[in-house]
Amino acid sequence: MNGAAFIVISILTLAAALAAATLRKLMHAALSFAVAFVGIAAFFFLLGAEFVGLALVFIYIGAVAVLIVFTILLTRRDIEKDRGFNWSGVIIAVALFCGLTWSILKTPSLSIVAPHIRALTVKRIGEALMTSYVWPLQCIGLLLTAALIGALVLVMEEKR
Amino acid sequence: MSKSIDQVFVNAKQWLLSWLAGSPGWVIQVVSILTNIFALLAVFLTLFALISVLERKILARIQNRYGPNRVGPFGLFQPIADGIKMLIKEDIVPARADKIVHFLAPVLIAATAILTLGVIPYGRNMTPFTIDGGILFFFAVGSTTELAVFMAGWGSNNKFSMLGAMRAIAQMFSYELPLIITVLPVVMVVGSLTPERIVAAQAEYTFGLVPRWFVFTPWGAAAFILFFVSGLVESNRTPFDVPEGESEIVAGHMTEYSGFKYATFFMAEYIGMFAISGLGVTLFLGGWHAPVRVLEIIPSYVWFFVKLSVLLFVYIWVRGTLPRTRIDQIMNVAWKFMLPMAFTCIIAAAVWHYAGRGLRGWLWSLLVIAIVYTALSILLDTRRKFAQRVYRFAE
Amino acid sequence: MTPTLQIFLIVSAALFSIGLLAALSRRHAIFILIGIEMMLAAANLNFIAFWRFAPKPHQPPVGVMLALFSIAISAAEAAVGLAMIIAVYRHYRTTNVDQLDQLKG
Amino acid sequence: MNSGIVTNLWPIPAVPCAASLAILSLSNARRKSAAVLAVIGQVFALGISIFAFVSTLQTYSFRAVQNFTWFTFGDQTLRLGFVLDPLAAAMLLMISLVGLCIFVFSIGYMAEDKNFTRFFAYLSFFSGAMLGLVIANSLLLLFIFWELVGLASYLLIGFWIERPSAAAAAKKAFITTRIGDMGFFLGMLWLYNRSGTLLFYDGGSGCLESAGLAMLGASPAVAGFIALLIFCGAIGKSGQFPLHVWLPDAMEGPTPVSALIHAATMVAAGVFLVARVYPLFSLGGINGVTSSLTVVVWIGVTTALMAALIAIAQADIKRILAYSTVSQLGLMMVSLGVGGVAAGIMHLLAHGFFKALLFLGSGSVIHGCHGEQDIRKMGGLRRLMPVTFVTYAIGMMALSGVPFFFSGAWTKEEILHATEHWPRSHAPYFLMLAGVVLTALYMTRQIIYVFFGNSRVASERAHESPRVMTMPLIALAVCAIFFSVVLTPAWPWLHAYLRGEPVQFDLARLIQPMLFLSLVLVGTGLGLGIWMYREAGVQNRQRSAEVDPLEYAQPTLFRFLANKMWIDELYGRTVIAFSWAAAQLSDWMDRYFWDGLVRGFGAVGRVFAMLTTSVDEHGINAGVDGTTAGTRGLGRLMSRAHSGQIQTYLAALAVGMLALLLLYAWLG
Repeated sequence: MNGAAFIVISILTLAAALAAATLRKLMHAALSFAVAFVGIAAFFFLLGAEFVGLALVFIYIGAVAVLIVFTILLTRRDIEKDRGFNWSGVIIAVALFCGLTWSILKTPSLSIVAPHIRALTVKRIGEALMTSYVWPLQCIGLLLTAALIGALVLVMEEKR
Repeated sequence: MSKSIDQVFVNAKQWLLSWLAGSPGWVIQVVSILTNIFALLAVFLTLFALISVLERKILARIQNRYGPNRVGPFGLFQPIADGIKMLIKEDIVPARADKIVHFLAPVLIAATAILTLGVIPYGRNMTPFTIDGGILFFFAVGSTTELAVFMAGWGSNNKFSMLGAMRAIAQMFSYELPLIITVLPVVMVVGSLTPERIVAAQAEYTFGLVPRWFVFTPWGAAAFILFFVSGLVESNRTPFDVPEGESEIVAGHMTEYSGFKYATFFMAEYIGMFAISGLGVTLFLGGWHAPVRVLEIIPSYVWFFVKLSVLLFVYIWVRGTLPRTRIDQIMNVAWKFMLPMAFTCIIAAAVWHYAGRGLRGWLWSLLVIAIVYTALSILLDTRRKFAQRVYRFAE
Repeated sequence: MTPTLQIFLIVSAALFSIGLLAALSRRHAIFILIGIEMMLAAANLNFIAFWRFAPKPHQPPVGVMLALFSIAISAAEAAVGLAMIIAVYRHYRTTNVDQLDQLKG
Repeated sequence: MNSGIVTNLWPIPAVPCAASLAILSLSNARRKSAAVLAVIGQVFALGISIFAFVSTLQTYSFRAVQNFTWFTFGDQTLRLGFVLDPLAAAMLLMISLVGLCIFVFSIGYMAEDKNFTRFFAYLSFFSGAMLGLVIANSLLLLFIFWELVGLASYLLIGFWIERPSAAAAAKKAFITTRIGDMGFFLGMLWLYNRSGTLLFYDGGSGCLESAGLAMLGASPAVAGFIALLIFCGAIGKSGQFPLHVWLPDAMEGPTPVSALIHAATMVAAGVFLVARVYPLFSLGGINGVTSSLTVVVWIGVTTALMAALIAIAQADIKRILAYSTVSQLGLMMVSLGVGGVAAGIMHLLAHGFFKALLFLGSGSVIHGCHGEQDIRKMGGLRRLMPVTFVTYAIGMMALSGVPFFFSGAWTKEEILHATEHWPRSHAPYFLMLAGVVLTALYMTRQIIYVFFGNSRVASERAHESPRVMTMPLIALAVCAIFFSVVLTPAWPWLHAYLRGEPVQFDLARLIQPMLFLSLVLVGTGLGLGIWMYREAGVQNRQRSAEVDPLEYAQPTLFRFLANKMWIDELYGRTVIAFSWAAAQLSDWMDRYFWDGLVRGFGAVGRVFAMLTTSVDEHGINAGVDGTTAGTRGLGRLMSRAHSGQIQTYLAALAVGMLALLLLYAWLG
């Protein structure tokens, strides 16, 4: 596992994420969000889970990010108004980060390096999905169908 | 002899890398990757230049005129002239535009288009980047195009741009489903998402004559046609070029672009077309394999590019022949016809597989496709017949 | 330098906190959704990291599976959440979550 | 024995039914596809039927059975099945062949109807159910199909639903047959109670095989009752004497329906049923005479004669044929009753062909005369509709029993033979001879009225029907003639086939006394008809064209016959009046007696309710109110924290998580 790559990717991801959380213009924030997810996918690549990384890019950049920008487009009239920034949220977030970091550093069993493992091929994932995880897979299919229908019903024009 | 010609580019790269023997491993890796990237860019940018002039000439032939024939022999240097013109043109950015997004859109769209080229096997041992889930990579990166188109539309802050971008995204979303689902039967039958494995699965010949390309199975033929049409839509080509229909919305999301940025969009469109055609060749037309065993002495990459050229010619031919469709027709076809047919291809492939992949499977899967096709065409028949058009003054 | 599990977890915690920041501090409903998605991604990163660093690899790869399912669920959640934002916007002409307090006691 | 075919019999009923469903799902405008689907379904059924028929030829008395379990309750298993034997195979072939002709004919006949697709859906449905009926190997399965054909008949009689008379006729047919079916159902239950199975053939343990019959034979009286109860169903379906009233009214349906259902196939189902369960009827008899069969004979005789007499005085072309059908069915019943099962079935098959031919011919005539059905308004059609005339004449001669060339003659002769040798009485024989004369008489009358003489009101603008209608007529006429090849006494192939015996060729048997007798009888009938009706429909010095010669000669008798012997009126005065009165009484009871009782109970309840209300309001409610007030106050206090701001909630969640983290750290 490459240290240099790790540093580059984490800086990119965290910077993009911070931009997504704080940028004034909503559209820029949404695009930074997409960049942050590219970074997370890169993390997955680094960790050897290529398939999950590709799926993440596919779903988040190809679908969720586009959905978000479409929502921004459809609620456009509301965007220009200036909004306040809730500083209490920053305090809570920083406190939580400190707490988490402290507890992670405090746990010695976590300071391990990655063992060598067999490459995770798509075939293995497919076999697992079709054998041990076949029922969860069906449930996810059902959930996605329900979400599709639900989203359609929600955005349908209200009849007056 | 033929083998060494076949592997000439691979050997050349090895030879290049042998100069670096002794350097640390990551240096060799980076150089190897850079070599691949340069080779890829060189080949496809040349092809882009070539096809841009060839398209104009072919279209001209279809329309009974000459086409560009002034610059260089047969007008072959036309792209150079075009390029110079594009480069020295003024780059106009609208005052109210979102300047960052406006700038990033062409960059992103070109980058994704070029990235998709990386996973296609161009010949024996000639895949630039070998990824386990290569097909998924292709689509994952390809789907980023939609975001880039949106950025172009939004960043321009122009009604035509926004409308064009909306149209483009709507139709690309709708056709991405059939596009991916038509790939699934191939992936299912081969059992792998790796392009090389898919090409290798089509290597054999029935009776040493008919190649076992997937396009020669009923489900493969149906899937290939659906794939090709979806590919036409994905690359916004005629007859599905409503996003940039100049008679309606100027140039769609590219309205506010000029000069080199416009050229970048143009290039991305062509490279997207190459990538989709290349994937089609890989998935259905046997990749770099020769159509007859005897002809395998001709190098594999030649076969690949011959097949690619045929597909590109069909693209141009379609553009020269068919009128533009309406956006509602495009969407209707996507959801009511393409999607069910794509699912049928999956079922037909499964039937083919479980009926033993022989003649019996061939006939059964043909039956499945025929039944669904007939049922769909009966259900979707609106009974609106086209009146015979009379051209009074054309004769 | 080879990164250890701790560093991955710290990056993931940072991502989670940034997501929380977006969800807590911004007034626009879309930011809340963006924040939630980021928090979920941080959780996915944890799953993958724990799977990768497990001393004895699992068969089937449980962490990867969890991450995959979690991605699918969060995609569904994003679709419904964004549809709700649009519906709310149509009804109240606002996406400011401070003004959406009809359910107060 | 090749029993493989029997496992493949299920498509015979299934395919037309599937075609019916497919047609129903089509839109009304898709006429062509509806017709094509129906015809394809029928051709398919015909194909399998031919295949099945051929496979029964392999051995004498071929019989193959396929049984399966329908469901199990407790330790009882209800099994259904299919059977293929000469009886079923012959019926299959006749039904699918006649059905196909009629389907094709209907394409022309119904061409202008707006519910064309619905018609073909019903017709296919009927065809499927009827084909299922003949191959059923279980009385229950037979009963199911029996009711399905009843339903199809109801739907098709009332096809022109906008006509009140059609709706009434459909209702009448349905209710009248239901009376018979009630008996059938009771008989079936009783049979199940006695024998424990409803399968006909089950490798020796079916109710028609030795074991089952032995169980029933213990009490022959009960067996006779069961047989008679089942015969009730046959009476209803085949329009036998007390329940025959629905069949002539059923002619309100479209003519192809009359041809298929109410002449060739469904009404013959009663005869088929008796033939199928014949071992039950003949159980314990001496010389094949049992009391139940005697009942069958006398009911058949009554029906045959009565219907033939009524037919003479009818004016509606289809009603004449309907009464003729009733009469012929009576003849078949007589044949079965006297022991001539094969003769009866042969007549059933032959009758299927020529009666369908006659009905289709009448349909062609009606079509040509633009919907007119009154024979007194027709006349002179033989020049205008030559094909219809020739085929109709062939059908008429087959029905009358003109010897040598027409199938009806030979089968009738066989029946007369069988009747002659009935040991109990000779009366049926002589009455049947009279019936033969009457048949020839009324058919002559009809054909003279319709085709001869001069053109009258309706036939002036008549025209020949299109090819799609005449082709089935020709096909059926050819069948009616060539069917006699396998019927002659010289080479009685069908007789032998049905009885499961080898056949011998002997030309000498062709000439026998019965032949001359029937020649004389038919000649008498024809001659009488020609003599009586020579001037029918012609304007005369003495009387107008509208007056029937018989009416002129015998007005009282004619009125008696023309009004169908007042049987409908009789039923109206007795059975229907009685049920009407009973209904009135029940209504009155319901309104005043039972309703008063209920109201009384209600009043008592209301008094109690008032009492409890006062206790509830003043006693219990006060305590509850106090509790509620307390809860509400607490709730108001708590709701202060409930700001409606989701970000506040989210922050609270995060703080809670932080607190848990700290707790975890503090603990260890």
